Amino acid sequence: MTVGRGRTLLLLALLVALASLPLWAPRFWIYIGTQALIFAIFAMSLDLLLGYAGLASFGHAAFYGVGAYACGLLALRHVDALIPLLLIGALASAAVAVPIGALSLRATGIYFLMLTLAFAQILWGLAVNWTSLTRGTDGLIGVPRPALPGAGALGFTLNERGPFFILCLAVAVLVFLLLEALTRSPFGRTLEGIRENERRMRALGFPTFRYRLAVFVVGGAIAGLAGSLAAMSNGFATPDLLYWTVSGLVLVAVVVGGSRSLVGPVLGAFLVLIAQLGLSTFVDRWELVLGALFIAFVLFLPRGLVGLVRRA
Amino acid sequence: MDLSIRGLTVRFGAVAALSGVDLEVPAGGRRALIGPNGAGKTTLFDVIAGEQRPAAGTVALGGRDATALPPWQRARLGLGRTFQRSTLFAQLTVAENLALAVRARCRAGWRFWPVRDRELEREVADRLETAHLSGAARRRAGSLGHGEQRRLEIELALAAGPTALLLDEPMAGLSGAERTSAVERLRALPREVTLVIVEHDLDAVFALAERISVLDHGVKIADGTPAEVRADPRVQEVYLGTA
Amino acid sequence: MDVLNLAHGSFYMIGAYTAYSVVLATHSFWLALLIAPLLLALVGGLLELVFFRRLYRHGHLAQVLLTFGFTLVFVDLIRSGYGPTTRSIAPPPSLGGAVHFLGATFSSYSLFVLGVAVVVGALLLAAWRRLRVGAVLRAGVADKEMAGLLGIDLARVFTLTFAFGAGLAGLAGVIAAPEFAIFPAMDASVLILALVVVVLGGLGSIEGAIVGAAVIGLGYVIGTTLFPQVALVLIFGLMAAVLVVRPTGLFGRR
Amino acid sequence: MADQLERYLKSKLSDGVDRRDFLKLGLTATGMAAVAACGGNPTSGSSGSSGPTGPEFKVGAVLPESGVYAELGKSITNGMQMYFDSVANQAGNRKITMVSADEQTALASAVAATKKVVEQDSVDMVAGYVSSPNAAGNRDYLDGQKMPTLIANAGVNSLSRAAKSPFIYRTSFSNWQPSHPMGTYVAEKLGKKKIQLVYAKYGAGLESVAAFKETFTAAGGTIVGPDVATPFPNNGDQTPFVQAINTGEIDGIYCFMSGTDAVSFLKKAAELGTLKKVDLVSGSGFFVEQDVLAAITDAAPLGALTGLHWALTLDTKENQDFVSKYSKKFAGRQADVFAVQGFDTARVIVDALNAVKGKTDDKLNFMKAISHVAFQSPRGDFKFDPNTNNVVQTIYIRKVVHNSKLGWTNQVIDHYPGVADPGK
Repeated sequence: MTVGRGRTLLLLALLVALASLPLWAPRFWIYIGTQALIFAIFAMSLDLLLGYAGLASFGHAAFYGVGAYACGLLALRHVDALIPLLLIGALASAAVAVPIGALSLRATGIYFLMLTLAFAQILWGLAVNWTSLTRGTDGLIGVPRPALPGAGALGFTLNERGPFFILCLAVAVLVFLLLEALTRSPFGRTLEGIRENERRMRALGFPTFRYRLAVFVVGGAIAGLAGSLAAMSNGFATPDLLYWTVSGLVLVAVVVGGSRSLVGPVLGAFLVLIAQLGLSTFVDRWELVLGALFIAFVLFLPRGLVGLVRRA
Repeated sequence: MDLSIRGLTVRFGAVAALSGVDLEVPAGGRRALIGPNGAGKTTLFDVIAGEQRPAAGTVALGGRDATALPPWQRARLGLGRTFQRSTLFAQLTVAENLALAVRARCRAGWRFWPVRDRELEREVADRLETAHLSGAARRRAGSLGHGEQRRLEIELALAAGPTALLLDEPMAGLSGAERTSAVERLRALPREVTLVIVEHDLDAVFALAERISVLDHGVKIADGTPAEVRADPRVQEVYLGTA
Repeated sequence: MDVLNLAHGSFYMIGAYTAYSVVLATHSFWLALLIAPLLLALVGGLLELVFFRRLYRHGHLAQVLLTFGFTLVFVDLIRSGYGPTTRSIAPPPSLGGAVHFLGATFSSYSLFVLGVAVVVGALLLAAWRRLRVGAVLRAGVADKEMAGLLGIDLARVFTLTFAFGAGLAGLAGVIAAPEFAIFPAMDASVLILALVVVVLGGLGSIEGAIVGAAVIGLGYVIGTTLFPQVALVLIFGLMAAVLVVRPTGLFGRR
Repeated sequence: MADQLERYLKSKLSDGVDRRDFLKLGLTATGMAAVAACGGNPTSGSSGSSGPTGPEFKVGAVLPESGVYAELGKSITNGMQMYFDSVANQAGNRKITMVSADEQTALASAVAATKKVVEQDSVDMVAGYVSSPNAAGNRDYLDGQKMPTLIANAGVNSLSRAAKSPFIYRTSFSNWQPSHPMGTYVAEKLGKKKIQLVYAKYGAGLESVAAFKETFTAAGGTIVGPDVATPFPNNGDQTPFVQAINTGEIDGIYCFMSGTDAVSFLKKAAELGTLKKVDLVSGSGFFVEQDVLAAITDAAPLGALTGLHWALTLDTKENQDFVSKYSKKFAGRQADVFAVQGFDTARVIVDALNAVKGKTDDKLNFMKAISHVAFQSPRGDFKFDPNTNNVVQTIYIRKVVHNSKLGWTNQVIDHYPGVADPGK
């Protein structure tokens, strides 16, 4: 009970601190904050798979990248409406997740991990080589941000950093609440049951494959939503977004933060992103520092950042 | 629900784990399956439950051919099972373990929103009571003692509301008192539930079973009432050890 | 050993750089071939003793995080030690030329690499099948308690195996050094390829790794000839196809 | 004593002391000068003691410090540092400071680095970008911020064409430039008419071979297919690509590859003896630039002809001066084309700052001053093209030779002056 209340308080404090960011933080930090929020959405979507359904995907960047490309392509074709642009990323990624999931979920453990990696790398190859659609290694650049209906009357647009940050925060909160509900729903409990003991779940009468596929698609869709936001935020979609290092980084974010908690991946995403962008712009030997940080985490905080809170 | 197994053959590489096994259990029947270790009892359960594909033979559940059905569909036809080694949801609470099984019966897994289901909570509470696990409701299943785990194992299978139940050594590792209470629990089941039980504890077998089938080296060597089986010379030879 | 080690590519990279240093200092490729595997075995053994040992219980994700950290550390150390410049070493003089054979041209060094691969593969396979150490490892991975009961000092076996694996990666790095360029990002591409090979072959199976390597190698060459742009993608496609049909790889059990 | 102090000051300045340190030193220097004056031996023209009084001028250097392009980033940084040091890090009465941020490889990192120097460090201008997608991907932001920018490497043609910006000038090259004269040279001067194209398939490779093809076919040459296009970057075996060179039917190859790819390709080609079987090995100069030659040594393609806007051996006073000073300053490191680009980038900044007397608030005026900068660079005549905001420069035809002093290097054998990108 007290843990639950502590968590809610922590979350509210985090939310208030974040929401006020545009009021006091330097512009650059609002940018970093925006990137971190998008990355946090991405990380939460992976935690749904990893933490709740026990699916260690090493190709989650595929859905992030597909979402970014879908949103970018649509925006460059003069679609100027926020909701469709956000949804297209989620829908495109969900559509891609269906066949990938159907094939990958036949395997388990490291084999599943490698299959998802393989499919992500195939999509990466597609992004690099299907130049007529994706413009190859140059990527889609100059992706415009959509107008927000009614915002003009209030005197701001999403092209300003503050409002865009708040948009990302709103989407992140929405995703958080959605996943929070999902994981506590009968569906979420069923997933946990499958994670714990799939054979038993089958014996009880659950079509476990369908459940795993469903959650894989939902996870993919949310990663695609994050991808949509990333395309809008950065103004580009490049093959790098689908590369396996991005899958690795988001996996690291989830583990560093602590999986199976939703809060953990958010904290992990902030830590990893700030460490990566922040360290690389301020410290020369940033890779060394980041690497040492990860090693220290494994050794001293095996349950991630939330492990600290949970123990307290 | 009646079970009708015909000509089941299962091979692991060159070894035949089961060869041409027939098994007929009428609805409401109480059947025990005995035989020495490695006789193929658990393999037979796996085939009936759909975990293992047979090389030949058919499985019919309630008169319906289920040979090609996946495990979860067989479960939905009314087949339940327990496992030789407890396979619980170790990280979940005892109550949540049972809730999963109840939801399986109600097919309530596809609800994406947290809902308070009082009926479900009441049933879970009742079942905890029945299994003498009320005090452990909020503990993780993995942290239970062996006896408690076995009780939960059986209750989990029952909560899914089976009309036919495969019990794989439910008494294994239990103390005398625990055995008695487990037998009581199974005897208290409604008459229409079919029971097939694999068990080494012959007291329990005779207390529960109306008929006994004997497996040895993947072949069914006897089938009949306890008295008939006891009298069967082949059973005495391979099973009771009188060479 | 059931360890997911992303830093294995780093061992390969360090092997190649060691070869570079040794060749620069002594002009002897053969000396490098001796020193680098030993050095890497030492490094691997130390890492196992200090870090991995504590993590077997924590599962693959902790290993991913730990070894991902190591790849970052190693690449930065290499870069600060050698600079980001691309380096290369020449094949030993006796293997510098080309061989004409069946109407095609092969570089002698490539044939040498092939030879080494066959020998190492055969030795490994023999050791795995015939010697006690293979049986011990298989038992250790399958059931740690049982192996412990049999009186096997699993901890020591694991350390030695890890060191041996690292040494082999170092050997691969030395062998690769004259064939490819030496640069600080060389660990990543080889790591992914190695993972693909091992998984395609089936984990915990030396036969699988050998067959997997042959399949991937052939697939890559055929792929490069037919569709040069997407050869790497084809390899992943190949692996995906195999795993979809056989979810535990070609030789995988369970 | 004053001499010693002056030397100390200069060395301190070149190390880039921060302002507080500098003030402290300045004060001490004044005191010392007074003491020296009493001694009756006044030093004259001590540049150290009369530092700039205007506000600091910050240059945001967005260059790769990690990843595959780190080497190029290092050379460019060195070149810039070297020129800034040569003018005691000041121009137009302003002290020049470099603020660096790691471009890395991926666009996302380059964007973050750019925003960091612009917003967090409030730089007065940005210089850098090794990779073309990174330069192109930051173009809209820099243009929108009206941020004076010098591209110090990225060669993507569009930055001199459709995507050019009044705030972005390029001191390096457009991909079109080094390859374009080579087509004419190969077809007309050498009379080689059948050429196969070999390239790493990405922006720079495609744009380079396209420029070659343009002049080559116009001069009557024929491209013999199929092209050998390698993936980029190609970390795998290069054998299949080397063997795809159709040695029987061609007079030669034209190749665009650089860095690690070029190293592994040339090594494999040397082992298999493929390049010995064609009359002409030609390409963009990056294919056999010093970094590549140094890495492959004995596998270097002797006699290969390539076009580039510079050569280590270029026999001009400016270049020889630059090459020897560079090597002295950076512990024996050899100068390369990227260092020259960095050096010239810094010079453009200094000359423009001097021209506006340090007044950079009027950005358009400052950009105008940049556009007027022209000088004798180590690479020869340097000026900007008002149509493209790109450098106009001489392209040298160079031949790979083994030089007793320098080892493997490129000898200039011909040149095309005043090559300007055709953008409008």
